[in-house]
Order: sequence, then C-alpha cells, then structure tokens
Amino acid sequence: EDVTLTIESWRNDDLSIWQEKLIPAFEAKNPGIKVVFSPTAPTEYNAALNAKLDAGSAGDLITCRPFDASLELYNKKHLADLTSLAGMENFSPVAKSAWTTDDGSATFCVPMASVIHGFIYNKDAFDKLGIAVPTTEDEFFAALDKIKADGTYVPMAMGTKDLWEAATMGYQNIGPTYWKGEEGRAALIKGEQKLTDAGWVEPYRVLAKWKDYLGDGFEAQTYPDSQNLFTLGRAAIYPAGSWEIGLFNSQADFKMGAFPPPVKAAGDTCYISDHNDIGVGLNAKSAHAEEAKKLLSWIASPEFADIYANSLPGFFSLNSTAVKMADPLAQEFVSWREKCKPTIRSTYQILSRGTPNLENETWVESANVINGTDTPEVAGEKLQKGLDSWYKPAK
Amino acid sequence: MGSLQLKSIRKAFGTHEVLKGIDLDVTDGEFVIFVGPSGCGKSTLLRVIAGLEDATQGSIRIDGQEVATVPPAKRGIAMVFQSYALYPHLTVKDNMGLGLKQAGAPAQEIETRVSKASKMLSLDPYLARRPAELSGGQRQRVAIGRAIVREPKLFLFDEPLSNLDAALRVQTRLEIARLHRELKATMIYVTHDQVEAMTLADKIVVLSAGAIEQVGSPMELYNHPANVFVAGFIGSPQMNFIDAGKLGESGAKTVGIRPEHIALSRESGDWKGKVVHVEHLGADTIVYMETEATGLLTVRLFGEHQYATDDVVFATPDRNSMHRFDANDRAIR
Amino acid sequence: MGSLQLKSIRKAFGTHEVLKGIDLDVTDGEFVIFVGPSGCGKSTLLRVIAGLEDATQGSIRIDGQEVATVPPAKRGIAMVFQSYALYPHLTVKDNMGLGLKQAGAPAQEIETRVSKASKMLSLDPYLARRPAELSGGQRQRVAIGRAIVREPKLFLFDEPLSNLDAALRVQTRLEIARLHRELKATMIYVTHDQVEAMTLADKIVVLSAGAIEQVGSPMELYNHPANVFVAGFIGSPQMNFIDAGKLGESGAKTVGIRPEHIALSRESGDWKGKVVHVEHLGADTIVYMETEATGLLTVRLFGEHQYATDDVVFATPDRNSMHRFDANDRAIR
Amino acid sequence: MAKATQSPIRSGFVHLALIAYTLIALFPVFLTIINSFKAKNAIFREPMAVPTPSTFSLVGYETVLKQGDFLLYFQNSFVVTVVSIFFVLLFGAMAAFALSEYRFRGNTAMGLYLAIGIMIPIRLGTVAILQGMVAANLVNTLTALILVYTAQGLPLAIFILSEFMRTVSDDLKNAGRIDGLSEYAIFFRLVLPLVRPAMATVAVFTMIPIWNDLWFPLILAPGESTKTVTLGSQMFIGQFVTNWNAVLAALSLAIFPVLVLYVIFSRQLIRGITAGAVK
Amino acid sequence: MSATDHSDPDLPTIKRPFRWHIVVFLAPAVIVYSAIMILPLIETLRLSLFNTVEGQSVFVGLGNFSTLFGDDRWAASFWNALKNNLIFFAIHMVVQNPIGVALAAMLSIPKLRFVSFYRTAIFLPTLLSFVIVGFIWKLILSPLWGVAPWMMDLVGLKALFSPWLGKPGSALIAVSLISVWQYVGIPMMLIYAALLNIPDEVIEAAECDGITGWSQFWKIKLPLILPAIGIISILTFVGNFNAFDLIYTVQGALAGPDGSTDILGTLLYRTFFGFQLQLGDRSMGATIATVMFLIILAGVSFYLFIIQRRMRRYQF
Ligand SMILES: Nc1ncnc2c1ncn2[C@@H]1O[C@H](COP(=O)(O)OP(=O)(O)OP(=O)(O)O)[C@@H](O)[C@H]1O
Ligand SMILES: Nc1ncnc2c1ncn2[C@@H]1O[C@H](COP(=O)(O)OP(=O)(O)OP(=O)(O)O)[C@@H](O)[C@H]1O
Ligand SMILES: [Mg+2]
Ligand SMILES: [Mg+2]
Repeated sequence: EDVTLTIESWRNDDLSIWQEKLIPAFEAKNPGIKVVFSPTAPTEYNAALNAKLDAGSAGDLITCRPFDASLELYNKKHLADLTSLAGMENFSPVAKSAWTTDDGSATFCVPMASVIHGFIYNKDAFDKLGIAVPTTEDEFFAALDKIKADGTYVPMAMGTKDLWEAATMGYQNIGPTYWKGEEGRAALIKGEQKLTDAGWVEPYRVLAKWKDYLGDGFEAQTYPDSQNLFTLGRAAIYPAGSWEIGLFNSQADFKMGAFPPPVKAAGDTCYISDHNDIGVGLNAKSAHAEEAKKLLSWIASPEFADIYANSLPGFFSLNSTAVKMADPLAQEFVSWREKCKPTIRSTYQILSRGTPNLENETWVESANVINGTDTPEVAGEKLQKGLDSWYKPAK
Repeated sequence: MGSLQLKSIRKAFGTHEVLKGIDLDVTDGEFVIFVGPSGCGKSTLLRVIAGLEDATQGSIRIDGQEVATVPPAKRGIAMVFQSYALYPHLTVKDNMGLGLKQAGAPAQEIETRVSKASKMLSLDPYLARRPAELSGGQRQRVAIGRAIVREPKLFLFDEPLSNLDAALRVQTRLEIARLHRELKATMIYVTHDQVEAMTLADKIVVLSAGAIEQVGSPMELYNHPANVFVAGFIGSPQMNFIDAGKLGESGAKTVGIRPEHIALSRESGDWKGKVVHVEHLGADTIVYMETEATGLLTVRLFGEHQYATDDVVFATPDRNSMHRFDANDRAIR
Repeated sequence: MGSLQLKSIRKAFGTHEVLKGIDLDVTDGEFVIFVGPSGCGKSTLLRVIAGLEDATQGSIRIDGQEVATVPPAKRGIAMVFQSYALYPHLTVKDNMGLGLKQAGAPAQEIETRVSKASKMLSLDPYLARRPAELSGGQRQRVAIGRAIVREPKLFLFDEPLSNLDAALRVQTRLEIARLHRELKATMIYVTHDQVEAMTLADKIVVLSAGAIEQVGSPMELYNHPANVFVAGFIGSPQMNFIDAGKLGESGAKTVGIRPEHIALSRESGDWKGKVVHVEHLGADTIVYMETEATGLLTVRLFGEHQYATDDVVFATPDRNSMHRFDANDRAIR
Repeated sequence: MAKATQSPIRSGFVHLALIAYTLIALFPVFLTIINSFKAKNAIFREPMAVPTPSTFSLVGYETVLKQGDFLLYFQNSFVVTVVSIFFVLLFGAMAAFALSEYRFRGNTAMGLYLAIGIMIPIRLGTVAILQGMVAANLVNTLTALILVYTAQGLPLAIFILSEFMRTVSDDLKNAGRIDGLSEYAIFFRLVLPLVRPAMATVAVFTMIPIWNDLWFPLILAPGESTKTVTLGSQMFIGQFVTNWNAVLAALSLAIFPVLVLYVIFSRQLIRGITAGAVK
Repeated sequence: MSATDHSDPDLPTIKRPFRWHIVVFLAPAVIVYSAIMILPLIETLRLSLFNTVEGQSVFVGLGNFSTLFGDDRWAASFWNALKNNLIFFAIHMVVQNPIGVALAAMLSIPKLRFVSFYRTAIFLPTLLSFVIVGFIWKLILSPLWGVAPWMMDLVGLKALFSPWLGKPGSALIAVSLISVWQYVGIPMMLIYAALLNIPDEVIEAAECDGITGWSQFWKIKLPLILPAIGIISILTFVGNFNAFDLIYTVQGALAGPDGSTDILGTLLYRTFFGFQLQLGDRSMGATIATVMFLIILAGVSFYLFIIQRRMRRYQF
C-alpha cells in the first residue's frame, strides 16, 4: 500500500514544477511513497492552513513562511522539531535562522529558497536611450529623468494598489542601503534605533520621489499590471524580486538586465535584501512522519537544490552546496551576494508578532508615502507608534 | 348514518365570542340550510362541524359518536368551500380522485367513482383540464364532484353558488337537489340566497350574531316567522313593518305584511297613498308607495302593471297574512 | 356632453376574436346596460371604451370626437371596477380626491366635491378609514364615489354589485338609480343580474359571443325578444320553448311562453300533464310539469299553491304572450 | 391602429433606459468573453475590439483545459450545488410550513432562532465546523460541503418561504384535510407544488453563494478529487495571474454553468401557478 | 342568552392531542442548522470572553471588549471600519435600491417586450462569483488596460478619469458601486415580484383617474411596494454589514489604500484568520464578530419592531 504525502503550499505558481520535475524525481527513488503538491492561493494560505492545523486536517508537509508565522506554528506544536533531521547539516545557521527558535535550540523547517531584491531593466530601452546602468542614487534618478523626458517608456513599473508591492519592491528593496542592513535591523530589534530615525525615514523620502516616474494611475495599478507593463516592453525599470525572473524570461521579448539597489554615493557599501522566503516543515500530527522525513531529507539534499533553483530561476537555494545556475539573470542576482552585504526584510523577525502588525503597517505606509497621502516623517512616526504599543525590546 | 347533534357549541376567537351556544339536531338524510346576515357565524359553525376549527366548548356527535377530538379526515364528511379550493396543480380527475387515492382505494375503484360523479355533473369533457382552464360554473361542479366521490355521511356546503351568474346558479341548484335525492346523504348548506334556501331546504336554521333565531321548514319560516328578525330576513323584497299603534291594533307593537300580500287598486282600498317609485321586472312589478297610515310600503304585483310615480293608489293588505309582533319583537301566534 | 358612438369595434386577443364588430349609439344621459353570458365580451367592450384596451379595429367617438388614440385619463370617463380597485394605502377621502388632486384642482374645490359625494353615498363616517377597514358594501360605495367626484361625462360600471349580498345589493342599486337621476350623466353598466338590468336600464344591450343580439328598453326585450337567445336570456326562470310542430302551429319553428304567462288548474286547460317538481318560494311557486304536447314546462305562480309531485294538472298559456320564432331562431312579429 | 394604452414615445424611452442598463450589466461580461478569444497583445492593445482573424486565439482555453481536471471540478460543483439546494429547499420548506401553518407555543421564538443565521457569517464557525468534520471523517468529501451549505442556506430559505407559504389559501389546505390527507400529504402534495415560484427564488438565492464560494472548498475539501470549479479557477488566477488569456478563458468558462442553472430555475420564477385555485 | 354566561361545567373545554408532525417538520432543519451553524458560531462567540495569556486560554470577561473600544489602535480601526461600512451601506441604499426599483418599475410595464431578456441580463452580474467580478472590474478600471479611460474619452470626459480604486478618497465609493452593479438584480427581482402583485385593476383605475406615468409610480405603486422595499432594505443592511468577499478580492485583505475601504468584514477576517505575517487572533476576532452581530441584531430589531410594525401591508 502506497503512502500518500500531501504538501501544503502557497506557491501555486510552482505546481507544474513539482508535478513535472520534483515529485517524479523523488518518487523514482522512493517507491511506495506518493506525493501530492496541494497549493492554496497565497492570500488565503495562512488563514486556511491555520484552520486546518487547528482541526487536524492539514497535509503532512507544511510550506513555512519565514520567521514568526512559522515559529508560532511550532510553538503551538503544529510543526515537528526537525533539528536532527538528516540533511539539516547542509544548511548554514544563517539559512536556518528564519525557522529556528529565538534561543536557537530547535529548527523546525528545512530552508528551501531565498529571494533577492533589486531592479530589472529593459536592456533594449537603456541601449536605445544611451543610459548606463546606474549605481548611485543620483545616477538612478538621472536615468529616470532621461527616460521620462524621452517619453517612449514609462520610467518605472510599480503600482501601489496592492500595497505590498510598494513595501516589498520599494521600501525593503532600497531600505537596507540606508539603515545599513543587518546592523540597522538588529538595532531596531534591540530598541536602539527607532523607525523615526534617519536611516529608516530616508528610504521613504526616496520612495516619495518615485511617484513622478510611475505610470499614469499607478494608484490603481496592481502587481500583475506592473508585471505586464514591464514585460510588454512599455516600462524601462522594474523594482523586482528575484522570483520574477522565470516569468519575465518567458514573457518578455526584449533583453533584460539587473542592478542592485543604488548606493548613496559612489564607493559606499551596497546592501541587498536576500530574504529567506520558503521552508518546509513537518506537520506534527502527520500519520506518516517517517515517510515525510524521507521527503524532507531529500528536499535538504543538493539534488533537490539543483533541480529547484534551475527550474525556478530567482529562487535561490539556501543549501551550502553551491548550485550552478544556467540563467544569466539569476546568476546576476546571486552574484551580488559577493559584493554587497545581505540582510533580511526588516519587519519579518520578531517585530511583526503583535498587533498592530508592523509588516502590514509598512505596506500601508509605503503606499501612502508614494501616493503622497503621508509624508515620510509621518509614516515613520505612525509605524513607530504602532510598534511601541506592544513591542517592549529587552534593553 | 349521517345524523348530527350539536350541543351548546361555543366558539370564541380570543375574547370575541362568535358562536354563543348552538344546539341543533339534524337527522339522517336531512337537507339543512343555515342563513343569516354576514358575519353571524355561519361559516364558523360549519368549520367547527368539519373539525377545521376547534369549538371552545360543547359537544358534536356524528351518528351518535362524539367527534370533538377526531381530525377532519376521520369524520366522514365532505365539504364544498365557498372559494372552491380546488387543487390548482391537479387535473379535474385528480382533484376528484386525490382523497380516495390518499385513502388507498384501488385504482379501479377510484376510476369508477370519479367517472360516475363526472357523469352526474356533466364534467366528462373536462376531466383532463386543470382548474385554471375551467369556467366558474365548471369549477363549482368539480368542487362538488370532489365531495361526492368520497361518498361521505355528511356534506357541508359553504355558499357554494354565491359567485355564479343567474343561469348557472339555477342549473347548479337543480343538480344539488338531484344529488340530495339520489345520494340520500345529510347535507348542511350555507347560503344568503333566498331562492336557494326556500327551494332546497328541508329545514332552515336562521342565525343571528352567533345564536339560532329559529329553526323550521321553509314555508314555516315564511308563514310563521318567530320574530321580527326572521320575518324581515326571509322574503324579498322585505316584509313591510308597520307600527301597530298607527293601525289601531292593540295587543301588538308591530304589524308585518309581505309585499306580495298587498293588493293595489286605483279606485279603492284600505290605505290611500302615492306611488314613489316603480320597478318593472317583467314578470313582477314592485311598487313603492307612501301612505299616511303606514309610511313607506313595498307592494309586489304579479306581471306587468302600468303604475307611474305620483299616481294615487289604494293598498289593501290580506288580513289573513298579517304578522303581529310584541314589544320584544316576538311573534304573537 | 356624454354621448358615445361605437362603430364596428373589433377586438382580438391573438387569433381569438372577442368582439366581432360592435355598433352602438348611446345618447347623452342614457343608462345603458350590457348583459350576456359569461365570456361574451362585456368587460372587454367596456375596457375598449375606457381606453384600457386598444380595439383591433373600429372607431369610438365620445361627444362626437374620435378617441382611439386618446389615453384613458383624457377621455372624460370614470370607471367602477368589478373588484372595486380602491387604492389600498389611501383613506376613503384620498381615494376619492386623488384624481382631482392629480388634475390640479384647488384644495377647496376637492373638499367640496368629496364631501358632496360622501354625503350622497352616506360615507361621511368612514372618510378617514382605509379600504381594508370597510365592509364590502362600503367599499363599493367608495368606488362609486371615486367615480362621481370627477364628474365625468361617462360612467362605466363593470358588474359593480356582484360581490354584495342580497340586502346590500338592493340598497346600492337604489343609490345608483338616484345617482343617475341626480347627475344626469351617461352610464354604461355591465351586470348579470336580471333584476338590476330590468330596474336600472333605459336601454339593455344583449351580447352573445362578441356580437350584439338586441338593443332595447327592458320591457321591449321582455315583451319582444328579437330571437331565441334574447328570449331565453331575459327572464327567470327561463322562457319555455316548445317545438311549434307539436302545437300544430305553422309558420314558426319554435314557440316560446314565459313561466309566468301560464295558468294552472286541476280541472281543465289546454295542456294536460303531470307535476314533476315543485319549488315553494313563499311569494311564488314554481311548478315543473311534463305534458305530452310540450315536454317539460316551467310554470310560475304568484303566492303559495299546494301542488305536489305527480299531481295531474292542466296548463293554459296566455295566447297573447306567446312568442313565435322562425327556423333561424328569429322572432316572428 | 394607434394605441391609447401605450404611448410609443414612452415605451421608447423605457426601452432605451433598459437597454442602457443592460449594456452596463453585460459589458464586463462581454469584455471578458471577447478578450478570452484574443491573443495576448491584442488583449492589451485593443481591449474593446472583437476578435478578428489576426487577433483570434484559443491559447487561453488550451492552457485552461490542459491544467487540472476542469470537467471534474464542474461535476463537483454541480453535485454540491444541486444537492445542497435540494436539502435547503426540502428542509427549509418543511420548517417554513411548520412555522407558517401551525400556531404552537414557541413559534415566534423558533422563527427568531432560525433567523439568527442570516445575521452572522457562517465563516466564523469555520474552526468548529472543521473540527466536527474531522471528527466525522468527512474532510475532503463533498458531503462536508453539502452539510455546510445546507445549514448556511436554511435561514434565508425559511425566512422567504414562510412569507410565501402564508399566502397559500387556508381553504385549500382545509379541503385537503377534509379529503383525508395527512399533514405530510398536505405539505408534499398541495403546498409544495403551489409555492414552486418561491422555491425557485430561494433556489437562485441559495445557488449563488454556494456556486461562488471559495472558502469552504478551500478548508473542507481542497483535495484534487473534490475541488470545485470556483476553487479551481481561483487557483488558476493565482497561478497565471499575468496570463490574461488563461484567466479570461477560465472566467468565461465559469460563467456558463451558473447561467444555465439560473435559466432552469427562472422558468419558475416570479409567476405563480395558483390561477384557478380559488375564485 | 348573553355573551357573559360562559362555561357549562359538565362540558369540558376540548384538548387536542400532541401534534407530532410539527416536530417532524421542524426537526431536520433545526438539527442541521443547530449542529453546523449555531453550535460552531456559539463556540466562536464564546471565544470573545476568553483570551490567551501566556499560552493559556483564560476567561477575561468583557476584557476583550474594553480592549477593542479602549485601546486607541483597536478603536481607531474599529470605528474606521464601522464608518466605512455605514458609507458602504448608505451607497447601496441610495444607489442600488433606487436603481433596482426603477428597473423593476420599467420591467413591470404591461405588454413590454423582451422583458425576460432584460431581466436575465440585469440579473447576470448577481450570478457571477466575486473572483470574476473583482478581476473584471479591476481590469476595467485599470489605468493601464485603458477600457475605462477609453470609454470616458468617447463621451469627452477623459479628463475626469482617475485611478479611483487606488485613491483613498474614491476607492470606497468605487468598490461600493461595483457591489451595486453586482447586486442590483436582487432588489430588482423582489420589487418586480411585488409590482406584479399589484392588481391590474388598481393600476387601470389610476389610469382612468388620470394618474399616469411618474405620478402613478409615486402615488400608487410606491406605497404599495413599501413592505417589499422594507425587506430589501433589511436584507441590504444585513448583507452589507456581513460583506467581505468583494472588498477582499478587489482591494485585498488590508482593504487599502490606507484602510479607506476597510469594513467590518475585512477587519474581522484579518483579525480572526490573520494575514500575511499577522497571526490570527481568535479572541479579538470573536470580539469583533460579537460586536458585528450586535450591530446587525440592533438593526434588524429596529426594523422588525419599529419600522415593520408601522408599515401597512395591503391585501389585494
Ligand atoms: N380567525 C378569526 N379570528 C377572529 N375573528 C374571526 C375569525 N374568523 C371569523 N371571525 C369573526 O367571526 C365572525 C363570524 O364569522 P363567519 O365567517 O362565521 O361569518 P359568516 O356568517 O360566515 O359570514 P358571511 O356570510 O359573511 O360569510 C365574524 O365577525 C368574523 O369577523
Ligand atoms: N387578455 C386576454 N387574453 C386572451 N383572451 C382574453 C383576454 N381577456 C379576455 N379574454 C377572452 O375574451 C373573452 C371575453 O372576455 P370578457 O372578460 O370580456 O368577458 P365578459 O363578458 O366580461 O365575461 P364575464 O361575465 O365572465 O365577466 C373571454 O372568452 C376571455 O377568455
Ligand atoms: Mg361565511
Ligand atoms: Mg367581465
């Protein structure tokens, strides 16, 4: 009798890759185990998963959001402890940090992928207008001005309708440059810095300037709108997450390039957001824990990392074994790891544990700043006030 | 089978007492008609007999057996509703057969009984139609047919002909009379039509405000009304009521004389008066006249008569047909 | 004001022709009554006159003016519907006044006219009530009142009394007669009640299957029906029709004699027969008898008579009141 | 012949207004359907144009039909919707009959109790419902969905049906009683057929949220074999959010079954069949 | 005999046997409804009296409520959602129901042709799922795809176009109007049925009385369909205060921009089930749900006991 394992996930985009590549590869090696990849739309994933876990009807393997969301599940004993899982040794502590308890004693998800932020640009457009790839803030805005003056292209494809686009592609993308990556993030968690400090407000000031370079009616522009705007060749620059690469490769019929967030002045250290995004955990109530662990160990293996990262360019393996990637754009993204300091998104660890939720607030405020609803200073104050209402950093 | 005894039946809706103690004996095979003004409780009484409404108090016996707690379906009655109440989604045939089918009668039996009833009521051509496709008279007959096929001990009819036109009415009335003769069932019938009441009834029950005023055969009520109410209610046009004092009669308060019991002449008579209005009905002529002795007087003459408004005429009552009533409005015999 | 000419009015619903060419002249102030069997097109004709239904063909003139394209509101008519059709959400007063208000009459004027009408119809105590709080007869009067206050040239009544009980009916009928006298308006009235038709009409129009059978005064129709249909339709109980051949009459196919024009005797008479059924109505007695010469014969006698089933009796028709009809059912004058 | 009852100008205006609104109502649907048949560039460049030979493309439909077992999803949706409607109508009508026909102690209270469900979204009870379904071993079965939808549809059905049942002539029911029909027979043989239009209305009102529900299929029956078409197409949108051909094709496909169901019920809608029951 | 001399002592008042069929008729609905709807809901609402303190669920009485109304943050989001919800409801009342009534009035004109086509067409949006409605309207209103600007250009109003869904000032109105577009079929259907219920004769009497066209509608028809309008209002009220899906699909769970489209339903969803990094807070969610329930109950009671009592129903 075959055992069937079900994987819960919000990555419905990955459905075909699982079905066509990953699952056959695993099943070939593990006769008697069948795997079903059962994704839920990302917006409903948390709510649906929590309900199912509470009722005990969730799948065997749970795709883990990074940091607190999964930690909560572990604390509630919905996720099993995987510290001693075979294959876990393939990951560095940094890679595991997103799914490890605060005290570092237990790891409960196998790290799967991270994503890197940056800007993708239309090479054809840059060539036509004679623009060089910008490396500093000034160059960046000069480039935007030039594109705008020309008028053929919308300078930058981003909308604020979906809120998160403004926060993730905007604030978290360029922000680390100003708050100095891990340094600022750690200080914030310790309570040594506040969101009203210059390092945290400055990115908002920059974002506010973006407004003039966005397409008409960007306030109602949704994320897919932005993607389409860019892939149809109507926009020159796209503030991106590396996960776009796969889709853009298939849809755009022009050459693309990428550059990391510009620094303030030439020669400054560059920072990138290299965010641990996806992990896989084991449902503590799974009836087939043994088989599930086999699958998890396989997911922790270099073999999986290779298939996964190459099928989904832009999702970078967290495995210590280096993965050779064929995609040039993905390679470009991952190459920044060498020259820039990586950090994770500022709101994900610890700071979004309470109500109001800092991540959600950041979405709203980032959109507000770009829309001109709030000034950068007001945005910072609002966020800090919300954080203060529940977060008491241990001094 | 088919006798009915009502004993001090009372029925109140909330605090409003609609039936105030009705006692009535109906023997097997009798045709009893309830008449009375609108709202006097006729329908309510019928519904109590049928078991559709629980009496507040009193006892109902059908064939000597107390039925107060017996549901309508088990009382062995059939009722024809004033509103027909046909099943709109069923054909004529099914309308008639449903009760039997429900009782589990064999299909053969249902077939026979329905076709017998439909023949009796000349409904054969319409058996496959639905109520909406029938004329008023036909619907009425279906309602009656539905009652017949069940061959009940007791029929209850609530103003079954009230909305039919004159011709249909006469025709259907005759059918009901024939039915009564043929089935020999007991029938209780509510109507406000004088002609129906007079022609169909073995016994008429006159109700007023929830109480029985008089029970008797049609001619008894016509000739010997027990009180002013019954005298005025039975007969159309209404009986003339004259203050006895004006006529010099002693020992009575009111004297009644029916319009058809007054003779009219241009030459001489008891009461002299002037014609106020004349109605020519063809077969009859109704003369409304004003006399000094009696006030307004209605006179009904057979055939056509050429009286005109303002003619001076003399009216002579048939002294033998006069009715005398005392101060309590009771008839003096 | 108030005359009406109809010229070859035809009306079809789909392929079904309901009115088959109606020609009619109504002069100012006339009271015209439409009678006819159910479904013959009376209501349809009324609705065509009112403009609620478009005629398929023909011309309608009110006061000499063609109105085919004039909407109902502008035809200067008022209609009283069989179902009253009161506005359920308005008080009696507002029901009556709404039309005037809509026409922009000054409040003072409305007040006067409504109060005049309500006085005429004895509706004063009910002015503030809504239709649901009125009895049938009162509602009927409100419907009439609503028509009156507009002082139209032409009144249309569609079986306005059909839902009233006997007593109310008589009373309301007298009110309408008075109204006609006082307002001197033209009235067109549909009814299936013989008495109403005979007492109210200046002119009766007998319709059958969408065509006019005869037009004439009530007594004209009663005494000189143009054909078998009219003879049978006017008068209740119906006229007796006898095969002329059986009576030895030549030159006619059918002979008609009304029940009230036959005398009965136990001793002697023209036709010998046996009593089949007797109905005692108090004021009248209806004897149904079977004779060899005539078949079933209905005889209506004034007052009470003690005939019984199976009695042998002799009937003698009043030769002067006999009606003769040819092979086409037309009266022979 | 000219018409006295209808002025052509007035009815012209009425048609104009109705056509205008009909356009507003249909325009988005129309837009979806025409664009689902176009190539991607054409969708973007000329959203308003009908497909021409040069822009016509079925690629959206091909993508949809390749992905997932849409036929099975349709079947699941149909089963769930139809069976739920059946139970809602049956149980709802029975309860409405009891409430409207009989006077018993607690009648009003029962009516209010049954109406509470109109006021709180059943979604709030998700966790307890899911726990119950897990306990009853009904997760990933259509039965679970049917149970939930039946419970969810009952309050409104009872509310509407009991209003309508009050209009069924008492005489008719009493005629049945005298004819020897039991209370059950009266309900099934007389009352139910007579409130068919109301049942159709309730069926339509019940059908819409069931067919379009995303939440409970997601929670109770997300398995491949029990997936409903709405869940299927929602996942599709998630997966191909920028592939407008596929999304528009999926949406177009999802419109038709519900339209068909509506047309089936709407024959009964509005007009009664009580004509001729009473005079 | 008078009405006062009641009761004959020897004739007892009549008792009827227990009517089991009532139980049978009610049982299936009550059982299914109670087990699957009421019990879970009670279970949920019960949570509003509990909260998690140090991992343990403890009884806190009305503590959650005082948090909801006392805590600035909670109170601000709650009042914001309530305010938006009231606007949402008001827009439905002044736009959806009048349009529904107007459409029904036009459809009920006797002898009008193509009525069933119009009726089906206008009802079609009601049949569509939120997924479809949200997606289509986002596209149409998208400045990028250009359908809306293009259409406004046709009538020379292009200058008036703006990205409505993305502006805090107009987003709520835009979403409300989409919801109106979707749901106008329901008032239309119910009013249409009510209008058909008015006897032809009453309308014809009005025609004869010279009351035609608009004044006929205002003076005759409208008063007669008031009870139906009442029912629609209450269904709209309940529906609007429970609304969630449309805003969720069009504007996302955060109901942006800047919470300007956040209504009680979306607030409840976010709080109860959580969203993105925000974890679901069952207790506070249940608290909001309880408050929503009380608001709706108050509205419904107001309708049942104040409005409906005063409203006359007419039998025709
Ligand atoms: N369900 C009820 N609740 C309260 N009162 C009622 C009810 N049914 C009847 N009544 C009242 O009881 C009285 C008698 O009604 P019933 O129907 O028996 O009169 P009726 O004699 O049949 O009159 P009609 O000749 O008009 O049919 C009336 O005054 C009526 O208002
Ligand atoms: N709207 C309609 N569509 C089709 N046929 C109709 C319509 N209205 C009336 N008829 C038919 O036209 C004929 C005449 O109807 P009308 O109402 O004029 O009869 P009537 O003389 O008033 O009868 P009654 O005395 O029963 O009221 C009937 O056969 C009827 O079936
Ligand atoms: Mg009665
Ligand atoms: Mg008629």
